[in-house]
Amino acid sequence: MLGEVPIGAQYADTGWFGVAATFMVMVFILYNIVRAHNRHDLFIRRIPGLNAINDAVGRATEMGKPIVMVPGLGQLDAIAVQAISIFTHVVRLAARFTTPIVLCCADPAVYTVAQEMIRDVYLQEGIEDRYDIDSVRFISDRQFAFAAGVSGLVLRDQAAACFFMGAFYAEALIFAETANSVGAIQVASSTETTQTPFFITACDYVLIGDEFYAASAYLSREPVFVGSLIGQDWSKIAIIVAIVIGVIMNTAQIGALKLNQITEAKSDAAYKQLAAPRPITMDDTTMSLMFNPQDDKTWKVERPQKPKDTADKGAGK
Amino acid sequence: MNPGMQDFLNAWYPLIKLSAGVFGTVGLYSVLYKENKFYRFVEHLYLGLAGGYSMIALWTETLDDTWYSKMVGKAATHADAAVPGMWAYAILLPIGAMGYFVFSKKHNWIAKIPIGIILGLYAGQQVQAWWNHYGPQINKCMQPIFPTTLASFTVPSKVGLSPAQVTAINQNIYPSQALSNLIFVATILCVLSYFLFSFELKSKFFKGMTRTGRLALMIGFGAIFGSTVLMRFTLLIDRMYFICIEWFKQGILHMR
Amino acid sequence: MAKIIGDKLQSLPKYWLFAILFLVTSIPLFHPLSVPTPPDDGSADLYAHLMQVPAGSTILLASDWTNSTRGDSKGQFVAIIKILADRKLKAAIYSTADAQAPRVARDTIAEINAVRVKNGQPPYSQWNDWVSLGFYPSAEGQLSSIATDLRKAFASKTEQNPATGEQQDVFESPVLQKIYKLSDCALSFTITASKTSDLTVERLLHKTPLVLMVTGVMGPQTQNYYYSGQIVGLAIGVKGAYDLETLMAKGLNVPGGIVSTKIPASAPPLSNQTDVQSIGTLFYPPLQFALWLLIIMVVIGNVGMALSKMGAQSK
Amino acid sequence: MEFLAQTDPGFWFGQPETMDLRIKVIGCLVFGFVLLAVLLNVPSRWRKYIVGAITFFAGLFWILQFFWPQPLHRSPTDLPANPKEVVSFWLDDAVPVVSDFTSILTAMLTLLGIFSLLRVHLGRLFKMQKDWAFSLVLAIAFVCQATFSLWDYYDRKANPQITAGHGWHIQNYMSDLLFDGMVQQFEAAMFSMIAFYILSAAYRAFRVRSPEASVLLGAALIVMLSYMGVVTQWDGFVKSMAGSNQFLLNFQLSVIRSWIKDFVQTPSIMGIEFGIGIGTISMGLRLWLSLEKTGNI
Repeated sequence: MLGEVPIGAQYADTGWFGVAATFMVMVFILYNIVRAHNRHDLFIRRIPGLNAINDAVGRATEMGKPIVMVPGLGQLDAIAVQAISIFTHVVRLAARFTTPIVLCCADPAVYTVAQEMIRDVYLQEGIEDRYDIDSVRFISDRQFAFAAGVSGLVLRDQAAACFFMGAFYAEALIFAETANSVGAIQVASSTETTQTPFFITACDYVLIGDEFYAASAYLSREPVFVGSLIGQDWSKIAIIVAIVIGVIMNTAQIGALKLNQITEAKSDAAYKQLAAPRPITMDDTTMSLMFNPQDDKTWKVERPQKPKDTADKGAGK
Repeated sequence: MNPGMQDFLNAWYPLIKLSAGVFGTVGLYSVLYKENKFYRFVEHLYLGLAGGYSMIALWTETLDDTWYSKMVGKAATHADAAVPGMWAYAILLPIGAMGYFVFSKKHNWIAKIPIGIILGLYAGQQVQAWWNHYGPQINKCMQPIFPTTLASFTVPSKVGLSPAQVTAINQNIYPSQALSNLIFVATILCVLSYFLFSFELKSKFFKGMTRTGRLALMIGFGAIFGSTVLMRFTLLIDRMYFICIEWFKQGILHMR
Repeated sequence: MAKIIGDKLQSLPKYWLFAILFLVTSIPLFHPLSVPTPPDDGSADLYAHLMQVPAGSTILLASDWTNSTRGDSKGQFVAIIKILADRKLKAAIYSTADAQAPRVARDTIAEINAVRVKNGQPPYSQWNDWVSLGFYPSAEGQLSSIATDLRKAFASKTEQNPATGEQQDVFESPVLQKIYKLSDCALSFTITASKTSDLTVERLLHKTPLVLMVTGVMGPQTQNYYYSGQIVGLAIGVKGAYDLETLMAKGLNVPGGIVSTKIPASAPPLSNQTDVQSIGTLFYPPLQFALWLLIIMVVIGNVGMALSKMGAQSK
Repeated sequence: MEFLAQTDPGFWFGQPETMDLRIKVIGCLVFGFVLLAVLLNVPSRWRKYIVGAITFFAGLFWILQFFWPQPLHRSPTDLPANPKEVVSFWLDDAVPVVSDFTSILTAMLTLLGIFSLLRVHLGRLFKMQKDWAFSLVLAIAFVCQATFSLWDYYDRKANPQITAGHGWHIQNYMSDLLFDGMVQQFEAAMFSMIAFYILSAAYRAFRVRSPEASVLLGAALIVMLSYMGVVTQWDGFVKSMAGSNQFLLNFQLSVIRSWIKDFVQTPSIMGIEFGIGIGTISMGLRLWLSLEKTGNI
């Protein structure tokens, strides 16, 4: 029992561990973003996928055929904004040689943000007049109407380079196969783990998993992207260290070459004596008790009660 | 609806409905051969019907119940007491209207306010959801890598043993299980090291780790490709079932 | 010579391939045959948990699929509704993935009821056995709301009570009258063709046992949840539907039933065996032929490449 | 403190169909549009801070709800015991209202996307550009679907026996035909076309070119074989040969498949997922604090 009214449901027993881990990741990321603002020499290794992006834009420019970009199918979220920020790099290259670009969106909010970000690129390059508002298009928010629309467009305009970046689902192969049939170079990346093998088989180059986030950090050298990428690296190292420590502790507690016995076990957030010693299981190890907080049903919290007449009009009518 | 028309529809409507579906399916499949007018017709028919439905579904499936009826409340009926209306929901109409300024050259910045609310709510959700998704999985990666008994290399068969013997076998970790756990831990550590970007992995050991990480990724992706291909064909079989059985056999030939 | 054969093998016209695929996936539909395959652990665990739920309790069911993934998801949805009807369990059905999903769920249950009434069984009726709670475009927001206060998450939802003909609050229906918060529901099912499976685990974990039924493409990713114990049951694509139909017919770890080494629990087959076979059993045989076609084509492609390379080197 | 919690029966509620509620609703609308007008004329250098503040407070709600101590074992009739619990009660009660706000705003913005679809196609129609006929088809389909499904919705609300399938009229038939008969089937057709692309991609691209490609090919074949009927014949043959020799029994296809799934496939996908999860948190933080230069103004 924790004495007077406990500090909070999610902090009861070992619940604080998850909250602390989340807070640690937040601190790693925000601290590194601040650090990246002050120091501009933070190192990020160049991922091979980026050479493929520049080659693809170069090829489209030679052939004078359009570049088709699809920022994925998800709603306006972290992935869509990240995909569009990679596309701003592509558009900056293409805008210099007036290569036609088409950016197809499947979500209205993504369409609005894409409209803004692509217009910013033309602004920064000082060629506001060459910006065509219909180069950023909303096709449909239905997954397969969108697939039909985009593959029809790739076929009709005979696109030379296609970039499929972001959250893709089953329709990803329709784009990749259609782009293949017109002989376009394809650089793709899906944050959906299950779509990546299809991209690997059908596209020329694929950024796997986190390389998608690393791409925009490397391309733009933006303090925010560089800082958050380093913060993410620290968090991954923290996970690696946690797993190594966890493996060592669990191996020791379970017993190397002999099975340890335990005499007391934890239930309802308190250690209780066992009737007879029994072999330890994975759920009894300190690490898993840390990860899985227990709720003590017997905690009674005395709180003033609502006056009777308004009681039923409250939450649970 | 006059009875003549009603009988006609009762008899023929199911077949008309199936035929409309088959017409569109064949039209869309025609793009497999090459992009053609028939495909483009069905494509635009589909975009229009889908857009029309999405627009109406927003009102019928969401705004009518979650916004309008909560705002105005519901009068008492003999079955239910009156439900008071929450007038503060009305503020959402002007905020939603701000989104439509995206088309105006001068004021398109204001469209960022409703998007800002949605983005902010989404961002807060991500911080909250991370631990429930990944915490238990990180914990599961902490597998014991030493055997607790050297009685036999692999797990002995439990056929025809007393329950006490079976539980004893289940509690112990045999060398083959310990080896598998070691492979599990090695794979997760190699794959995580492949995704480290903020320092150059010069030493041979790290280079070896990232190369094994990439090989493990390929096994993972191969398994994903295999199980996903299996399911892709199911969707095609479902279309064949729709055309061959539901439309042709049951619709036209009336065979059950 | 080898090069000519190699190049020819690698350049079979695409349209022949498509024609063969059409035939391979349609002809076996006309005369079904059975293909015995052991059920996955996740499907057996799902069946065991669902058969142990006390009769009369309520299941929260997220139906996040439409007819575009009918092949994968409808077989799963039909299997679950048949088990719920057979065991007299109640279901509260909602959707956060697609505006069309509530309507598709209604029509599918109507189809099942038509067959049940023809076989003299009571229909799985709206209001008394299940209620439809509509669609919510923001999945994250609605799932968080369900986790904190289920009653408020579905406030102001009404449905037509067949007895009185009046539109009444859904929390007065036999399905939801005893339900005040998520942990009152015996299980939470999510049948989905999108990412709502991840969003459900992130928000409803520890509130009630979770079961996910996903399409094939989401199977491997969702496997991690089952492996880490975050969900108690997992059905993947039409193999999941096929496993459930086999278990509904034969039972799990019971005499004459399916034996599973990894899942210790036992569960009887359904009490009423009429109309148990459905989409899973029907689609599984043509799937075998399609997979053989794919494997043969991969082998031809590689043999062609090897021959071309040999031919080129010998020149 | 009751702003979002909506549980205080007095201030935030109005009795249905009474003048009092209508005045409050209209008052709120007027206030909203006045706010809109004021915001339109706000000096441009404030804009960035207004949008940043709005995004920050929207995100702050869920982050506060995660970190602020939640009430332990709260029953519906409890009142907060101390100031800390006043905040935590308010946070819990406001969750359904905030999630409604997200649903409603997302719905309102989806209309915006549909307008841009119409703008592109109606523009092509009126300027008689190439393929204007197809845009006409799109427009007609859009109008038919919209009118019939709205008409059908209110028809079903008025007399519920329609849902059971009796007494259908023209609008019910048309709505059913256009929605269930066409939109659903067209979508299924598009989704199923992927099987053809997979077959041609596997035939064309699935080559043993590099060690990685052969590893991917090997794992995929093992998985596919384990789902097919061949697994029962292969396992039957191995069982008959191995008898009770545990080591040989490991060569059953289903055993190999489940070993790869549990000890290589799962950790490799977990490795990618951990990376993506942390990436999503980092992007969430950047959006919340408007650090995304390209995202905002």
